Amino acid sequence: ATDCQLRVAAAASFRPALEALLPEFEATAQCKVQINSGSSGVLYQQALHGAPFDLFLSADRERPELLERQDKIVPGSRRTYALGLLALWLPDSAEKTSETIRGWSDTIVIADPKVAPFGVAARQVLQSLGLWDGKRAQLARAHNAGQAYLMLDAGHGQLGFVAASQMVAAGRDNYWLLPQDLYQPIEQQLVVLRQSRNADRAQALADYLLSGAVRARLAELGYGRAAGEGL
Amino acid sequence: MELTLPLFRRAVQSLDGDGLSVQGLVTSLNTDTPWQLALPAQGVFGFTGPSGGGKSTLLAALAGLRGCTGKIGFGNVTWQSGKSGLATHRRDLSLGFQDSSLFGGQTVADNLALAHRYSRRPLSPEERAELIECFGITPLLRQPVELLSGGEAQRVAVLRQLFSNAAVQLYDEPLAAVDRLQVIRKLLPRLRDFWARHPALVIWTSHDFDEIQLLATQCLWMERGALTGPLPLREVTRRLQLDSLERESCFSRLEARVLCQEEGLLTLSLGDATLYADRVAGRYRAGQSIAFLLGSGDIGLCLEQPGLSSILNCLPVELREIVPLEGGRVRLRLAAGEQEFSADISRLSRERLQLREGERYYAQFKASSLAGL
Amino acid sequence: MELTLPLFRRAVQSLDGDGLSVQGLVTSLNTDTPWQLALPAQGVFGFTGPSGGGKSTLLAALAGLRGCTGKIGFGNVTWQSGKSGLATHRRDLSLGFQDSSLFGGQTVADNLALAHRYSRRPLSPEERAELIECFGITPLLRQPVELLSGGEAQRVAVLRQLFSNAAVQLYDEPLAAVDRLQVIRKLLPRLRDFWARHPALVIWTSHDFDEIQLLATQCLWMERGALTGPLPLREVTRRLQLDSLERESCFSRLEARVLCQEEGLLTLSLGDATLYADRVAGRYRAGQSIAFLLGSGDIGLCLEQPGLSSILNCLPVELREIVPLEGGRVRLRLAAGEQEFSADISRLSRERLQLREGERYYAQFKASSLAGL
Amino acid sequence: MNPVNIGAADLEALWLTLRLAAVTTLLLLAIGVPLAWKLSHWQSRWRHGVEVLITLPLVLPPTVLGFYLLLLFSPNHASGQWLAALWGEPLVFSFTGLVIASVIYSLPFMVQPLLASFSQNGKRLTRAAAALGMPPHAALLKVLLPASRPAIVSACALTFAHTLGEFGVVLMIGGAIPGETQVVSIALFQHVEALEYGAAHRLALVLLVVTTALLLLARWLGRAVSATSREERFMGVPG
Amino acid sequence: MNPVNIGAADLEALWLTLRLAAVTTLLLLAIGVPLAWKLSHWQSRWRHGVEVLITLPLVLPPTVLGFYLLLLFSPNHASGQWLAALWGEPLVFSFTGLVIASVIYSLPFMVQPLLASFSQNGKRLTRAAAALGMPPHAALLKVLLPASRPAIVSACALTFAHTLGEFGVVLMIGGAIPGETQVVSIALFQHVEALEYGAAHRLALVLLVVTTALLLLARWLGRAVSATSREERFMGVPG
Ligand SMILES: Nc1ncnc2c1ncn2[C@@H]1O[C@H](COP(=O)(O)OP(=O)(O)OP(=O)(O)O)[C@@H](O)[C@H]1O
Ligand SMILES: Nc1ncnc2c1ncn2[C@@H]1O[C@H](COP(=O)(O)OP(=O)(O)OP(=O)(O)O)[C@@H](O)[C@H]1O
Ligand SMILES: [Mg+2]
Ligand SMILES: [Mg+2]
Repeated sequence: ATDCQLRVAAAASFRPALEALLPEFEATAQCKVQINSGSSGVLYQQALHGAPFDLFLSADRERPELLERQDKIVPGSRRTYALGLLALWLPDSAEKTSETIRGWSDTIVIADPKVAPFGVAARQVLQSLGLWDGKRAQLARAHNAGQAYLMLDAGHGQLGFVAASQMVAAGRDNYWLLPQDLYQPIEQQLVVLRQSRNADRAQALADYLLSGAVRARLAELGYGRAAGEGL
Repeated sequence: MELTLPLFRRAVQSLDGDGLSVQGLVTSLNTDTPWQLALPAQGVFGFTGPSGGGKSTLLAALAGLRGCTGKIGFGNVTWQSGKSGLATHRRDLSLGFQDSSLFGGQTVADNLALAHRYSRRPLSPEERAELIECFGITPLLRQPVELLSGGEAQRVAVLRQLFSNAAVQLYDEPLAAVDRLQVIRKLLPRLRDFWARHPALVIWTSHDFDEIQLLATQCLWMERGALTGPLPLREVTRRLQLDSLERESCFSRLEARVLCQEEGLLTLSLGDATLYADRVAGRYRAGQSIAFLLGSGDIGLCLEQPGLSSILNCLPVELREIVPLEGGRVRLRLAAGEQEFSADISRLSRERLQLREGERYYAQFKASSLAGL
Repeated sequence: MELTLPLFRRAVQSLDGDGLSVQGLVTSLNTDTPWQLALPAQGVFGFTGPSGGGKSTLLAALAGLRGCTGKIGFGNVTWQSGKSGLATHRRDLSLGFQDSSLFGGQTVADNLALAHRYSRRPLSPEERAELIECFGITPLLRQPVELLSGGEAQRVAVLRQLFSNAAVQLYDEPLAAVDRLQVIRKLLPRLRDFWARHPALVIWTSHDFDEIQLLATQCLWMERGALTGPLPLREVTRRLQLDSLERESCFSRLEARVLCQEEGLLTLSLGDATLYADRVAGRYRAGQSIAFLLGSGDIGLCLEQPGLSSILNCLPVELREIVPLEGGRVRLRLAAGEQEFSADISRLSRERLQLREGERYYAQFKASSLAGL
Repeated sequence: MNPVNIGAADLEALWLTLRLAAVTTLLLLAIGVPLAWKLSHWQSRWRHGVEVLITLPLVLPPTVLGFYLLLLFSPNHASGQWLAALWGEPLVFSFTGLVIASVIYSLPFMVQPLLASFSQNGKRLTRAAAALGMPPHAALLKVLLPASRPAIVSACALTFAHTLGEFGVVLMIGGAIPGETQVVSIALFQHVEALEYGAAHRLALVLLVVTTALLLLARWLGRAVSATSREERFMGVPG
Repeated sequence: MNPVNIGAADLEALWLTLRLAAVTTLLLLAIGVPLAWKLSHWQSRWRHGVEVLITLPLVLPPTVLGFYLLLLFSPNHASGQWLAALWGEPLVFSFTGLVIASVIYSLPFMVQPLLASFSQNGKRLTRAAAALGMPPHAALLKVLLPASRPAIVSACALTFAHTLGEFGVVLMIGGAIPGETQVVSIALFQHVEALEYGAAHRLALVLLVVTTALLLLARWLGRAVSATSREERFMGVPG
């Protein structure tokens, strides 16, 4: 029915992927989906304070968990829909090894570890390599992964941590997909919100996003496979 | 049954009653000398005094536009009592500021229309048109007020106040920037006529004593925060002199009876003497008693009845007193019958004529010296 | 070798040369009647005419503050040529606006200090102090200009312009809001003295003809955008009368030679006659030639030399012309030697004395009638 | 979703933004004029305090201001329940909510210029009006406003422009629902975030052109009377 | 990372912000006063255009403005290379870069109030000054500025407040380097995002209190002369 309408709150970084995936769902489920994208932190606040979202696709797992704890979601709807993968933006000539970071004496752009999940992951990488304390002075903190990408794209830095999905979306290949043992993969979770007036459809969309076909597409788009189904 | 008036016309306040009474009015200027004033509900009063004396301050206080304490009442309405006062727009008055204060961003016509619209006693369209014409404003109606010349702005401001036609009209040096000729020949006569038709209490501030003399018979005087008045004009002239005894002439007020008035010449009798006046604006009946002013500088003194001269008036007088003035002059106090007046002559004349107090002489003055008729 | 001057003192422009010359000056007001004017480099000139005539417009155009085209030059400097002109502050002039335009947000002292600081010919500290005192500004020095009364503001504005002491000084109704007494007794004499000591070209705009007569010997006239002048004052009086023959008295200018000055009394000789003046402010040398004003209303005419009278002056005259005035009066054009002057008498006197043109009479007037000394 | 021309969603956002800015400006005019007038007359020691208070919406980062508004409007709190009951619908994520937020956020832009203008010549004009028997509201409407035309135009232009560019507050309490709460500033930001630079440049250009045209129009309508004086016409200076 | 009191990092951010706001305000004063003065005298048809141009930084969402600044400063483009060469160090991520961005962003806040004030009485005063032989710069400094004190205070207060609250631009080109580019608004936003509400509330409160105090101080310093008139003292109205 055409009167079916869903509002999805999606992390800004996931928006391009979502836009690629949705048409198929809209066609089969006969339902229009509106994307409301933004920073996960902001979306969380909004969901908490009465925003009319049906589904919340966060860029982390912390905020969905919080919503669950505050009893704002349909019980059992919290699932990991993708793994965010960290990529290292490199100069074209540079080698794709940790030595490049070690020997780098210029600015390193990262997302702010204080607020951005990709920033936390980047810190973990540096810590694993034992470089965190040594390289700290060289770090230029962008607010989030998106802005880190904009920085690098505008040339304000030649080396930096970004999301792999961004590199794929932009069709660039000057990156090194960091080994997943250097950081805790970024679990991106979704929840169906309790205040949804259309919880069935929302659940259907969630199921679609968790389906095998979609997971395969996501891998092409620069996301990792979740370690296991669900939690 | 009452007719419904348009909303913006507030009830017209009765004009009879006690007039304006000011008791113990204190502003920041006159903390030691509270102002007292009692004026009738109708009449035109001049207002003058040295620059910086406090005239504008008093007018603003009367209008409730300046912090003051004391009591002000008009008719049976209390305007101010202690620190609290009626809002300016609720007082049946209008105040024209020294700087015209036209409403910017609007045309002359807009300014006049606003005054008319909020008037308590609006004028008829004919009268408005006629006033606009008389004040020479017709060609300026569509002009933005910012572009008016100094004198034009003042004329518009006065006109605006006439359109408002309040019960109490306060004017603060309203025509100081208009050429005298226009003021004396056109504006002042028209103003006299206006207030004759629309009686009001008018306080007319000016540094031009001629202007005051042509409009008013009494005058307020403000000097260094001290208010006196209403005084007869003569008294004000005296004040203008006290400050400067050597100054010009002083005017004395004399009364006489009308014998007849022929075209341009008024014949009067004062005691046994016949007097002639040839600068006369009013119309008088035979037998009527009238007052006129005589300037002390316009009078000459002779020992004997003088021969044929264009100086028409010759009045037998008794010399009562001789007061020396600064600058080689003396002032004589003369009496014609019961009436006293002053004449100023040079010390040289006094010596030549060997004048003595108590003796009788002849006072000679021109027909044009009789002022205020 | 040249001394270095403080940066802000610009070079003093030479005062000799051709004076001010204005050729074909056109503003929005007088598109059809371009203004022509030629004035010497020194001297005081009155400037008057009906309200809205264009006086302020001319002054602003001279100062380069108003769109105009034409040619203005002063000395050997071109101020305006065609559409392009020298910036105002580069012209060696000062202009006082009709609305005083004091610098807000500052005290009176600040305002005066700025004028002094940017003066091309700064006054000495003593002279400044003396001027401030004479203008009655001393108690106001620390006052913010916003709080000044109308007359106080005008006095500060004039003082500011004196401190600036420019070669060309334009005044636009500068003392209209100051009481006449102060103007006539203190300010005008001080101004005359100032310009005697610091020669400059002064244009003094005023609606008060007395003021102009006390300062200037010549006058510019502006009426409906048409500029005439400089005219002798007599001519201006005539213009003022033409418009209103019945108007009060007119003043005539007469010249005489000083015989002696004793305390309070000045003795003059005019032709064969001796004249006395007893209201004299200035100091004069014996033998000096001086000018004074005689009001037409102050003169009486006699057939014979009158007897002893306090009217000290008696001048043999020839009656040249009799002009009837409105209101039962006539104006006589009299000649004493080469000098002409007017006297107003009543028609009755004229008939009684059977006055005829061409005959000789005696003009009688008081010692106090000689004005402007 | 990589339009060659400006997309339908962007057009919708543009239209919504203009509506929001217009409504906000009008509302603020209605609020700001009397407020500035009262303030300019207020002779109390509190006046400075209130003036600073009006400036404060500027001090908080818009997102934080939005956050506090979000808390205020939240159905989890009494305030939000009360407001929703009053209004009949929740304020978060609605056009009404956006308008309220914009009004609060842009308040200083309207009030400050008006206050400055009113303080400079308001007293003199109000006195002159009262001295002709005009009651205060008439003095404001018929005397002060016509005389303050340039200040009003300037205040409205600032308010309008600022509402157009408003971002943080709207993002917080409005989100980005196309056609309802997605204003141009958010659409533009999202284009940048999504690396759609072409769309971003185009939208920015359209926004700038439209705004410039509107602001020029406003100035032209509100130009001061004296600008058309005889003298300026004489000198060939264009009005 | 959940301080009971306001943390050292927040204090540092506060101090940085105040410095940034002060520097920006001073710079803008130096730029805005002559600019507004020139504009207020400019009798050309272009004047309206330039006035609108100055308003435009308001129209673009701050983040987008920041994005364009990012492009402008970019070493990939000639402009950025030139600027970096001129300045000797990259502008992005530096205090200098923040100052430049703030100056651009807050320009309208300084210029508009000044322009309004200068247009209202600037012409009259400048003429009066010129008519006493004062050259234009003296007229501006010694006559116009003292007379426009209230407008200047108001403009500075607006600029200062707006720079304090600035967020988007700084976020874009400054990032959040503590002590160099992390300003309060960003710290505050990060507290909110990191769900550290307590710290957010405290920091917001400190920011508001400090700003209020500063703004009140500015007003007190810049109060109009006439506020201390004899009359007001007489009526017991506090200055
Ligand atoms: N608000 C004020 N605060 C302090 N002093 C003031 C204030 N207003 C006026 N004054 C002073 O009070 C005195 C009286 O001023 P006022 O304007 O009443 O004089 P005035 O008689 O109207 O003079 P003028 O004839 O020059 O207009 C002046 O010395 C003036 O400087
Ligand atoms: N900028 C302007 N644009 C159009 N008309 C103007 C402008 N300025 C003045 N006027 C008009 O030009 C005429 C002359 O004005 P001006 O101020 O020069 O007269 P004035 O002789 O100084 O008069 P007053 O004695 O009343 O001061 C007036 O009618 C006035 O309305
Ligand atoms: Mg006064
Ligand atoms: Mg004039």
